[in-house]
Amino acid sequence: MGYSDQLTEKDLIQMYRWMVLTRVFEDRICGLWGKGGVVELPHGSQGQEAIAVGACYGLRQQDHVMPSLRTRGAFLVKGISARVQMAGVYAKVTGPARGKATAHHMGDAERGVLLGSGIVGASITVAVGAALAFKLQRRDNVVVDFFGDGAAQRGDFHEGLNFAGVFKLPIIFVLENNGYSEYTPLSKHFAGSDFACRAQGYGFPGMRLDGNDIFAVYEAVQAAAARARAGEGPTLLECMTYRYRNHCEVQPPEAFRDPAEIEQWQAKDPIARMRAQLMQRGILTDALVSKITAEVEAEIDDAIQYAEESPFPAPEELYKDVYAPESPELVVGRRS
Amino acid sequence: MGYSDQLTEKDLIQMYRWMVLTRVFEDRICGLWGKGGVVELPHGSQGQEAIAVGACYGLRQQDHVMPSLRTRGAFLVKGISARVQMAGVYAKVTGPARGKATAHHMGDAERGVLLGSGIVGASITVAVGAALAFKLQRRDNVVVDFFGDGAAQRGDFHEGLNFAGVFKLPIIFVLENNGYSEYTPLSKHFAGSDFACRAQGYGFPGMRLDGNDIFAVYEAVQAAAARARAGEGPTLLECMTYRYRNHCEVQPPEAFRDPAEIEQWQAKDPIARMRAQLMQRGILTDALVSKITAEVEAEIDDAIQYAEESPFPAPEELYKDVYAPESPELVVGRRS
Amino acid sequence: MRELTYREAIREALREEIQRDDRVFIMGEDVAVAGGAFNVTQGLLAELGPERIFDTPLSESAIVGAAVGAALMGMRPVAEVMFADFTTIAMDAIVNHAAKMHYMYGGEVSAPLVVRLAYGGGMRFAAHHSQSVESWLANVPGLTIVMPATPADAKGLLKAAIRTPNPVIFLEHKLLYNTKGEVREGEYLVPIGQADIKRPGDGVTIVATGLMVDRALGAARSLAREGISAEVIDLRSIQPLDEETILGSVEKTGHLVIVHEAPVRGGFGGEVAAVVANKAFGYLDAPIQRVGAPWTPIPFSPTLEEAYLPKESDIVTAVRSVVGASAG
Amino acid sequence: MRELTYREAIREALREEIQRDDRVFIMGEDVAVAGGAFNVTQGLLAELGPERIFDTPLSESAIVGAAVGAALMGMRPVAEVMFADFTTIAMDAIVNHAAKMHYMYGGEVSAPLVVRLAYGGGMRFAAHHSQSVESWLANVPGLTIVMPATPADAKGLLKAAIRTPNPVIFLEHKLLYNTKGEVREGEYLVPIGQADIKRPGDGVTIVATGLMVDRALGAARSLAREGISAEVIDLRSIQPLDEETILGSVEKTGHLVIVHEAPVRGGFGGEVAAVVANKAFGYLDAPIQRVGAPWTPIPFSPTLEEAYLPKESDIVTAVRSVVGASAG
Ligand SMILES: Cc1ncc(C[n+]2csc(CCOP(=O)(O)OP(=O)(O)O)c2C)c(N)n1
Ligand SMILES: Cc1ncc(C[n+]2csc(CCOP(=O)(O)OP(=O)(O)O)c2C)c(N)n1
Ligand SMILES: [Mg+2]
Ligand SMILES: [Mg+2]
Repeated sequence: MGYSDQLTEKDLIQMYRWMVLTRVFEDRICGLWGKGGVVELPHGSQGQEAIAVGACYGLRQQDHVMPSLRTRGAFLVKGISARVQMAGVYAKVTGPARGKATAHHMGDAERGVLLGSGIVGASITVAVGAALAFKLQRRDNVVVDFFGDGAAQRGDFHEGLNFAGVFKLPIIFVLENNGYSEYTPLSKHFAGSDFACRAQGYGFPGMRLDGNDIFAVYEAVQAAAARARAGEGPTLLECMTYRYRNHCEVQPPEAFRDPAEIEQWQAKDPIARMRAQLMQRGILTDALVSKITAEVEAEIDDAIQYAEESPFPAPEELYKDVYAPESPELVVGRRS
Repeated sequence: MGYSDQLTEKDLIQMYRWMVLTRVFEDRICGLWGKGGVVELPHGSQGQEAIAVGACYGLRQQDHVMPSLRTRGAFLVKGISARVQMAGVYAKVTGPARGKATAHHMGDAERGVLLGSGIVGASITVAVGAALAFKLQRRDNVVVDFFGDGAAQRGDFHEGLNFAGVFKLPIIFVLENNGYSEYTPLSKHFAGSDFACRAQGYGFPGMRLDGNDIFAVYEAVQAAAARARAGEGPTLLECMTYRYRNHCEVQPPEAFRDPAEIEQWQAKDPIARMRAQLMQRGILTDALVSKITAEVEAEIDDAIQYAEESPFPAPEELYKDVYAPESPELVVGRRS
Repeated sequence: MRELTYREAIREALREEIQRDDRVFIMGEDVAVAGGAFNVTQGLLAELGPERIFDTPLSESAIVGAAVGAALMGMRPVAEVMFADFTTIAMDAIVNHAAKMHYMYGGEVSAPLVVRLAYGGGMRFAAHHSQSVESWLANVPGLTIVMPATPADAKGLLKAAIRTPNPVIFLEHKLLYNTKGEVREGEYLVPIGQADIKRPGDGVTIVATGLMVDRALGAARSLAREGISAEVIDLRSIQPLDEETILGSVEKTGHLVIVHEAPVRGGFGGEVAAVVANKAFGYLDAPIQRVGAPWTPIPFSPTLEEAYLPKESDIVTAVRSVVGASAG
Repeated sequence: MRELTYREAIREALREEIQRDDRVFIMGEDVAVAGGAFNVTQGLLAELGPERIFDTPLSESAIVGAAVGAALMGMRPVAEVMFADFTTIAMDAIVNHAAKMHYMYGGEVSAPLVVRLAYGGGMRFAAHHSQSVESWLANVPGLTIVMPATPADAKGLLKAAIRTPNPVIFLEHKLLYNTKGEVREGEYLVPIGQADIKRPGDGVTIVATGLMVDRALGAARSLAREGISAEVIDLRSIQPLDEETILGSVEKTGHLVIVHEAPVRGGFGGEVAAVVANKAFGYLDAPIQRVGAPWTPIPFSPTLEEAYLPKESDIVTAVRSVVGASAG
């Protein structure tokens, strides 16, 4: 565990804190859903926090991440504040694209966050293109591309991964295998034994790992990033995990699945697990845990207040930014 | 070699004859191209005959094949006459769809030939749908789906194979790996070691085999068909081969590739190889070989004459068959 | 008469057709166990069994492509592609395959499938889950494109769509699923290609599709209070297009307003305007006016989405402008 | 002035832009080593090197999707998708991603890519390699759609397309590649969104796109012999649409005929007709007439393809009918 060993106490506490922040953010918006205020239908990532946080922690600012449906943690780690995200959830002008886009798949060029897609899987080829740009620009940044097991059945998964393999692009494909594509269990949409083996058919390494173990994720991503920066090409990381909430908040957690299954996975909770490890190592204490929880709750309270108090966008906002403005040379003589 | 052993002398001679017929058909239209008459731009399958013939020989009439760009042999073995195909090449009313479709991808429901696609790779999902129908109809027919190494990089390859794997459909994917996608060599569009391994990611067997060995192809397809009929699902067969002509007749054979490569493969010619084997076994003699060649040449002469003498479709043909006719109950009261 | 929601009417059509014809089956993502993203197929798995309705992988191209293949082999698939925005990823199977099969087979076989799609805005689903896509497919010979506006039509048109030996794109507006209306029990078909005069009038013709039919009717009611008599025509299908009904109405009213939810520019309204400007030109007393969304992607925030979607008042304003134009 | 073919003009634009701006690069199937399916990029690999032009796998969705991603990161990709019929498989990257990026990023970044597509019939390539696809994309806010009709425009429009900070669909007609015309050397841009009056006249306005511009000019010449003075407008881009030029012409001529190669029904001609029937209604002396392909897929056989494609004589007939209508 070379990379994890180099994490300082501060790092570890910070990673833990990001996971808690992610969890609390999600829990709060799920709780608020249907009670007014929250406009964006929550697609909660509770249970999967170790993947987004473990994969993004330690990335450079100009390393880019492409979010999936369940990467709240990635937005946070990459520096998009809870306030902005919450304002997005409330569809306020202070949110992404001044209210025009959801918080779910928001982009932030400055912070290295690519705009995600509501067309599941389509973001994979876009992420590959970002990695292509890095290669052409001779910049040693990487792209971390998140998507689910459902997305891995889309044609764009195949075309994207093959393309990345052929050009040896600096990209890490993080497949969040939570066992479901909406309400369809893996067994009904996949007949293979694992997704990791698919990498072989694209000419780069793939591995399956415990996605609820933040160190395993961090380790694997860091190693893959080093490979990518060295020009050795992509890696596919299949991270095994589970989401506690259902696909989205229109169904209760236990709809179309066995409550026992949820319980089983709760026993492997990524946050509890890291907490236990850090407590054992003496890095976390009860007091520190409470302090972090309190800070995080306060941060989310603040974000909610910010979102509530922010105005909705004015209707004229609708018409802005359909086209980027053109330089004068392009419009000379134009009448339309 | 269980299945091949059961082939009678008659079978073997017939298989050989189909390959020769395919070769001569292709050679003749390539030769005629540009000299008037031939309207359809030839995409010759010379060098790949063992795959189409080996895969289709011994199929049932209601087993369906989905053609690739290089499956002239499949059309022939499935019973579409050289006359009709040649009329198609000449764009005559006696050809496919009375002149509306090319001979290249023609369909023939009666003879178990699915209509191919000019959108490379798209035919894979359609073939999978035919296999789905067989399963739903509880018919033990199979689909043999041909496509190239280039097509295997399309999203539809991935979605189609995964779909077939999930539903355990009776389909055999025959990947004609001729080392090129148009003018792009495999090394430029594929970073993996082989395509066969991709099957694992869909949960069914895949194997690479010598596509210039008609017995290897026959054997593998027959075994896969038996599996499929028994409800055991799909198989991916990667058949290694080479095309002597270039992608199509707008470029000479040696454009963008090493002439030595062509020569190397000519030494492994599937027809010469079968001929040598059958001569060694005393099944073919010089006299019989000459007789077959003469018969085949005569058959193609006849087909060309038929095509030349057939009329072009009348312009009104254009407007026919855009929509299938509706039963009266559907149009009651309709004005449009 | 019995009332059903649009959702229930669609479900009833599916159930009846599957029970009537053993070639009919439903496939799509989460249509079986979960009953569909909009609960349309809820309960059908239990009633009909797993061979007649089943869930697929997240593979829209394969769903429609496989539907085409199954249709060629004699089945009658009803493929659900969930959000109409995903038409983009099933476009090839629809445009280059389903639509052209009958022609390319020289009439030998055809591809009788139905692709069900939920379209339209109003649910704060933003740019990737709210589009009205009909015009993307409106220039593709071989397709039939149906847009039911009421529960009764939804049932009758879907049954007709399933029986038609041709590929049908069936566009269901999300905001209509909960609307109620009278729906006859049992067997009836609504012929595809027959527009419906949802309200007669003689001062102006309003041609509308899908959810906009209801908005047009609302506009017609307020216009009536101003003394303007609007005839509201629900196209029900944009292909075939019932030119006769449109032209007959314009010949009577002399005024035409066309309403759809998609952006005006490049939308299907242009086709209707062109047909009228060609075939009923002599009857037109005023410019043709179109009402639709502006030239922007669909925004997320409610204030913006409201501003985006065509409203009753937009229709009223458009009608006033054309009626005023001829009066003035 | 120097003459170039349409093909050479495009190649020159690509070369100049790549040499001018190191963010510009070309990718697509067989564009580099083989020089493209229509030889457009022939020789550029040797001139520009393998980082500026390279071949890709047979993966149109990835080609355009990756172009979007690269564009977001500051590059200026020119993606070739070979046949326009393959738009169906790159549709999602174009419609749901390229077109909406600037909006969904709130203006922060944009997706300045060009997708080059060879469209149109006349080469006996049948239903899957001959389509005119512009109207499939004409209802998608955020896109720019360019259709050059001459070598000079091809160069100037492509250079503008590459520099525009927005996604551009660039439709090249296959039958135009070999046509010759005067092309200025060196630097010039043709502004996108400015129609061109290719022939002035005052009796009838003929609006055309792509290859049809030439047919319209041919028709105008024969009409002149009958004493009918036709003004031929080459739209050059359908989005932006230069309404002002169209309206100005119709205000002068009072008659409008629209010509495109795509089927009439659902084609972009409807948009032009609707704009005129709205904004120049009072100037129209006769019904608006559209000329385009019939409502069929594109057949293979020469006799059928000839019957399919709009001809000079079809335009002449259409013009006579509208001019006759107002005279009669
Ligand atoms: C192309 C496409 N098809 C279907 C949907 C509807 N949908 C949204 S999420 C989802 C399942 C995604 O599953 P997975 O990729 O495993 O991600 P998870 O939700 O499990 O994190 C589906 C089918 C969509 N948004 N886009
Ligand atoms: C979707 C699509 N992209 C590109 C083309 C152009 N094209 C025709 S054949 C071909 C290469 C096919 O290669 P492969 O599948 O290996 O078949 P082969 O020709 O080698 O038999 C290409 C790129 C096409 N017809 N369809
Ligand atoms: Mg999942
Ligand atoms: Mg090949």
